[in-house]
Amino acid sequence: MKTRPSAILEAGVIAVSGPVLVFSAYLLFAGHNQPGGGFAGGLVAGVAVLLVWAAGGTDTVRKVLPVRSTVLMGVGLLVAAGTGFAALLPGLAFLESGYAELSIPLVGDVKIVSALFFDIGVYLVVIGMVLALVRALGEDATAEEVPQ
Amino acid sequence: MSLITLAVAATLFAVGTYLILQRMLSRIIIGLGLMSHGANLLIMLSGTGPATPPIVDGSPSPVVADPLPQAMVLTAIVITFGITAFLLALALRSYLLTGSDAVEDDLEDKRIAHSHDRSSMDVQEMSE
Amino acid sequence: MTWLLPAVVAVPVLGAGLSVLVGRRLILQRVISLAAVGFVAVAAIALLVSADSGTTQVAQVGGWAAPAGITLVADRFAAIILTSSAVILLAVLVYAMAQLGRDAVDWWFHAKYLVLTAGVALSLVTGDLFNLFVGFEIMLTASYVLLTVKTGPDEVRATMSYVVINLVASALFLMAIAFVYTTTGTLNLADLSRKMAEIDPAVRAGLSMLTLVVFGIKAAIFPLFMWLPDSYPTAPTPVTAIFAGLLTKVGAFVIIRMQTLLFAQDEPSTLLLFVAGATMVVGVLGAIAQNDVKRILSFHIVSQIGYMIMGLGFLSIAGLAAAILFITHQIIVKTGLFLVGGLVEAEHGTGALDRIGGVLHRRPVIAALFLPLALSLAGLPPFSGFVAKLALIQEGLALDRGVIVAVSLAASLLTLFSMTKIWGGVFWGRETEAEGTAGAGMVGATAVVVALSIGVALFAGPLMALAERAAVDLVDPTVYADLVLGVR
Amino acid sequence: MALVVLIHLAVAGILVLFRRPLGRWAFVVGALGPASTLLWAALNGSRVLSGDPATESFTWVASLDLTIAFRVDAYSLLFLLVVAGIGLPIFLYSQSYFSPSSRATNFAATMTLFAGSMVGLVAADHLLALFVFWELTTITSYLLIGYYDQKAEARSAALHAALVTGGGGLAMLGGIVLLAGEAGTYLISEITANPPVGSNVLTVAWALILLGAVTKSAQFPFHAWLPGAMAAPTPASAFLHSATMVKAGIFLVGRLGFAGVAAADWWQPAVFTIGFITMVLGGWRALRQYDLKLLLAFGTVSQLGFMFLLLGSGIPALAFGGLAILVGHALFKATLFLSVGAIDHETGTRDLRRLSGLRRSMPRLFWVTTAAALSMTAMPLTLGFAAKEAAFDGLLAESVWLIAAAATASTLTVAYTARFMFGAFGPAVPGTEPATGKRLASRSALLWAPALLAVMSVGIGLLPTLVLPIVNGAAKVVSGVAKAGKLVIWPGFVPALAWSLASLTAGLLLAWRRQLVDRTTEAVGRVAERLPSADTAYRRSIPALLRFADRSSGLLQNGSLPAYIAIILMVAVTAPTVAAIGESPVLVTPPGGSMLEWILGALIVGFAVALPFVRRRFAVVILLGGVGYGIAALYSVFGGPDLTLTQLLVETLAVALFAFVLRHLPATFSRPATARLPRLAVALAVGAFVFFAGLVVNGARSSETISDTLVADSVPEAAGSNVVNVILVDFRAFDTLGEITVLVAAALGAAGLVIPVIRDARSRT
Repeated sequence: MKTRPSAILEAGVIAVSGPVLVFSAYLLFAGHNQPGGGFAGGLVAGVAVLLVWAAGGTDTVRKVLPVRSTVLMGVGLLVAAGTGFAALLPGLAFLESGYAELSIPLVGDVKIVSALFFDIGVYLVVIGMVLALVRALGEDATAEEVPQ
Repeated sequence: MSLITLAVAATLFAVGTYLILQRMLSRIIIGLGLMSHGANLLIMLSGTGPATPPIVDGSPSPVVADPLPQAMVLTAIVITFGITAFLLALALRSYLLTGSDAVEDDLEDKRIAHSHDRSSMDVQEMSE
Repeated sequence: MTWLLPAVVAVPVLGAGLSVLVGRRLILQRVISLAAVGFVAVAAIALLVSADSGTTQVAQVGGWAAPAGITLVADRFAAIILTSSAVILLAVLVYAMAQLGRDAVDWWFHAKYLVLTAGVALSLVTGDLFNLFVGFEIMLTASYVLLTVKTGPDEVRATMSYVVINLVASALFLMAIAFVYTTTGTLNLADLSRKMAEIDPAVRAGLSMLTLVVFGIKAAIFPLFMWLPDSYPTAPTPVTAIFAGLLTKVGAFVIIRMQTLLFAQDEPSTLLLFVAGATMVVGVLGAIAQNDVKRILSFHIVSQIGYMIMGLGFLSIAGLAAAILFITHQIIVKTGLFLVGGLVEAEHGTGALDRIGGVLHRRPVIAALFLPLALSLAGLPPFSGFVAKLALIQEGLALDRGVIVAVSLAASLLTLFSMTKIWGGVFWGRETEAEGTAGAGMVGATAVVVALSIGVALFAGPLMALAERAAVDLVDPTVYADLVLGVR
Repeated sequence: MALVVLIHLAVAGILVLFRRPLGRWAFVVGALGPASTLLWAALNGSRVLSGDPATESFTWVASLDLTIAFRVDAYSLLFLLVVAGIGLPIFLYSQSYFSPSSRATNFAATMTLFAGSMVGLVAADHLLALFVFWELTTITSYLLIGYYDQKAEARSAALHAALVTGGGGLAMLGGIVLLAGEAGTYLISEITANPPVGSNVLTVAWALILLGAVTKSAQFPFHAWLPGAMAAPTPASAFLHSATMVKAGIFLVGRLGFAGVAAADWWQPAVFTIGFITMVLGGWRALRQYDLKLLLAFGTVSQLGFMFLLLGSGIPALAFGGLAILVGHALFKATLFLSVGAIDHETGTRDLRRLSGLRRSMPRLFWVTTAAALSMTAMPLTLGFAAKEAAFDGLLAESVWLIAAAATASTLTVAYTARFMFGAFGPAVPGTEPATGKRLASRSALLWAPALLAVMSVGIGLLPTLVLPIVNGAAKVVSGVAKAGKLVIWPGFVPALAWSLASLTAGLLLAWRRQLVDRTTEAVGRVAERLPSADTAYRRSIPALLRFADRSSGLLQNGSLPAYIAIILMVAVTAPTVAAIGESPVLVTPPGGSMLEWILGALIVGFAVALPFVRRRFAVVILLGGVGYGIAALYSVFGGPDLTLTQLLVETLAVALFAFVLRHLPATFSRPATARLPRLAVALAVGAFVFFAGLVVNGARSSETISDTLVADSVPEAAGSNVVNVILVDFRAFDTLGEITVLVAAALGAAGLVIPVIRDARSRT
């Protein structure tokens, strides 16, 4: 039998995984101009999932991220493909991007690029995939080790 | 392109091949991983330009590393990761089913290859 | 209408996303799949009509003009194959719903099937080398996961070798892309077509061979085919049927595209003709050696690929037209045969010839579905395979390539022999007890495929004319290049 | 004409679709097919005979010159009449022969389909159309021979016939296309009017066409399938394998023989040799049979040889005689087959050793059979006699050898006819249990259908003018000579008659001393069995083919994944190398690389090369991770921060997943079972290929790339500074869309593989 990691470790890891997730979101949004992007962001989030798993196994992962991996992947695909179709509405080519400059108080002028939505789709799919893989492969697959 | 990186790519292909040419799926997966690393390096080497990251500020004709091979490699890395994960699951499945992750020979092929005396019924049927 | 091009890929992707989201609501999943694949079929026909009326659709995805962005092209060749593929995808989907519906073992079957659809569509319409890699990966990943819809030891073993072989091929594909990009600095096929002519002939010759090997693995040509008969037969019928009908043909499609667009030459290629002949003979001999319906049919996939390569090997308008007609005919007939094999399996629980018999008397309708398809496969008149083979023979003899013609005729005879092996083993003989009944949905979907095959035979005239117009575009690579890049 | 063919098709379709309600009348419905042919002939016959052929043409595939063209001239008309005239009584006969069942209905539908194909075949004016119908008759014949499909011998006989005639047909297709290439047309009427000459290709073309005719008409050395085809129900044997389908080859050589003779000087000797051997061999083998049907079948082989010789000769008088014999043969052979069918139907046996007393119990059948048998032996006052006289007349004019050969065959014919009659209607052989039949009702078609044919046989013999115009017209169409021969009830004392009478006498002598003949044939047969024959050749060829298929596919298809991959990789390495070396490639050595690259490279190579030597799984994982991180670092040297980041993250996740899986597997790898040296050789070849190919490719490096545009457009057009990311989400976002689709599919697949196992495990505990 494996020994369960201590609750303190579990709490600690979950606490750490918060900032990691924030970092992953940063990578997503910064990606257009700096290294990063949907993939890197999603993968960082995936590493966070891995950390949570290390602390408490798949059950803890399910507790901390109570969302189906398939929902993340499905929404991700819809957002990414949907962005492509959305460009058709104003008569642009499929997946053609546009950008708008907004001035947001306190932040200043911000360029919103429609491709960002596409990247969000990518981000969601990558998280969903890692979550699905960790849940599937991270489970103890041999019967006698399954916690009751 | 530099000679050493090309040599690294070639070595990765060679070692990858060596690992693939046997039966344990877990080793084959490692071999495939090495091979795709090698292929990615080749793509990387296909680009031109110096080693400055392709992050630009809109100034005319900046001198940066070719970004296209990088994008291709990135795509390839992620795709390979997804499929590797699937293969790992397959290896696990195989192990849970058969107690081994070896890729066994196809039984029907073996049977036909070694059927020097084919089931006599079959021959009779055809040549009656 | 240009939006249809990305849509034939994106709509199935969208459908896959939706299908995953709706979870275990089977009815919804079915509606989504039917709508998405149905859309692809309709769009494919629209693209074909458009291409044939002289306005070939060329889409620059993201609005980035070629060669910077990704270009999608539905010329006649691509549109013909896309149309036949989409129609078959639809028919098999119906069959699959009838067969797998009762005990849905795999909740994600529909999503996987839609991904496969997207991959096939992308591989056919893309005009970009790296995007082609992505298209192939989509198609192949879907095929990997579809092979494991059932997950017994046999399926797992078969999937392992299938995945490993294809990953080796993918690594080689990436290597080829790296080399192509190094020497030409571009990925756009039209652009490549212009630049390839200017590069070092040694590199060009090497790349031509490397791509032939890469896609030859997918198309299962000699001597790269051995993986196919070991992996296809284990999957559930609809999966095997769609693999048999489409995947290798997409490989053959790309071989034709590459050899005509990137590595064009005027003379018949003795190398290709040798490969064609060897593929036919080895495939059909393999089929003769088998004793199971699906395994026999699997070897015939290999054998029939030889005929497509034969048409390509002539590198002439008539040869390419014959190859195009042949691919269309094969997509339909091969799928149909596997569906019939599935009907037999559904009733008897096996496809082993020595354990079945008398199906002709117990279920004449299955026999009636099998017969035209089998004769068509053997190339006997008046069925669809005959017209395609006649075109090949005429062109071969016109070009004084008697050897390959003789080989192709001999292979036809052996094909007939192995079809009689199935007929004699399954449909004739002492009646065996059935374990189940193939439902009306399965039989109906198969009947539609058979009707399509007969339709191809009946309308072989107009189809051949269409294939010839497509081949005219193929032999002159500047047509494609000018379409995408504008007239230089 | 097309309408007639379509009627056949429609009738067959209706029979299949309405199997139940039509079952009782299946053959009567099927008879509508031949009836429609006869109706057509009645309406158009006189016009056709007056030299105005009926033509129709339907283009199927224009660019392949594939046209279904019909042209019914007198020659076609003669065959049409044979097909439908024999077919109609046989259909009605079948109605009594079979008891209604769905199988019998299938049989009726297939027979109708066959009749339609045969009509199309003889009416076709386009060689490809002829081929289409030719192969349709092969297919329908296959299905009909295999009717008693529970019997292995029926199945294998069907296969034998299909392979031989189908293979001959495919060879013929090659010949047709070659011939059309030389002639510039597929139209038979144009080819025969203006035969192409003077090209070597023609030799091949005509040889292949002759091969098709030889196989279809069961000529030596391909005759063995025909006796086997007797496994079919007797109506099919009578219709296909004596009266019609086997005459397709005769039809073809008759049509094209004159063109063949014009083009190839070997044609005539070949036809004579094949015809002669077939004729004698068939007659001889008939003398040894005990099964009445087999006896008739070998008799058919013999007669086909005669007709082949005559019609293929390209000599007008012989063609005339051949056509007369063809009509006579169709009538008497169909009658005899139907009689055998009736005997078989009533007594349950066809073994001439067991039949006895039938002359008394089936008197009317006896007389019907006798009439036909007399015609077969060419007794004066029969059609057989008139026809044979015409043929002998022509042969005598050609060469004494030919008529001697024909007379030999005629002698054998008389002998086996006698064997047939004595066997069927004479006393049983002592020591065997005799089988006796019962009297047939006169309204049974089993009796009146053969009787009808026998009456026609006798009637035409007495009044040859009934068929003379058709035979004359047909002979004129193919030979161009009007009145090439005579068809008369008594020729007067001409030299040919002497040959006829001599062979008849010799034959009767053999019949009188048939016990002696039996003993002789037995003895010779025992010796002959050890000699190679067409039958044993076929019997041996199939197992040999199967064994060869096993061996050859076992060689490549050995089921071993490593072997497959090794072959693939070696081809992938060799083919481009050979191709490139042919064009003399240039190797350009690039600069060695920076110090950092060397260090990282050494690290990566070190980890990688260590991998095969390490057996502990977790050590392997660590090494693999080392390779991945090393490559991530190398990417950063190349100016790819995005790549470095992604590679690091992916490597981390991959290593974790590896660890997930490996914890379930044994801690160490087992030693690989495959041999090490070949693996090493392939590995080195692949490595060397990558290295040298890289050098060659580098030497041909392009100076400009499409990236130049991308870098320039990134900020102004796509509003992003990180060009790699802009490529991923904008310039080439379509790649990325595909990529995430791959990820979803892979994740679904992986979860689908593992989760059911876990669920199982959970439910068990």
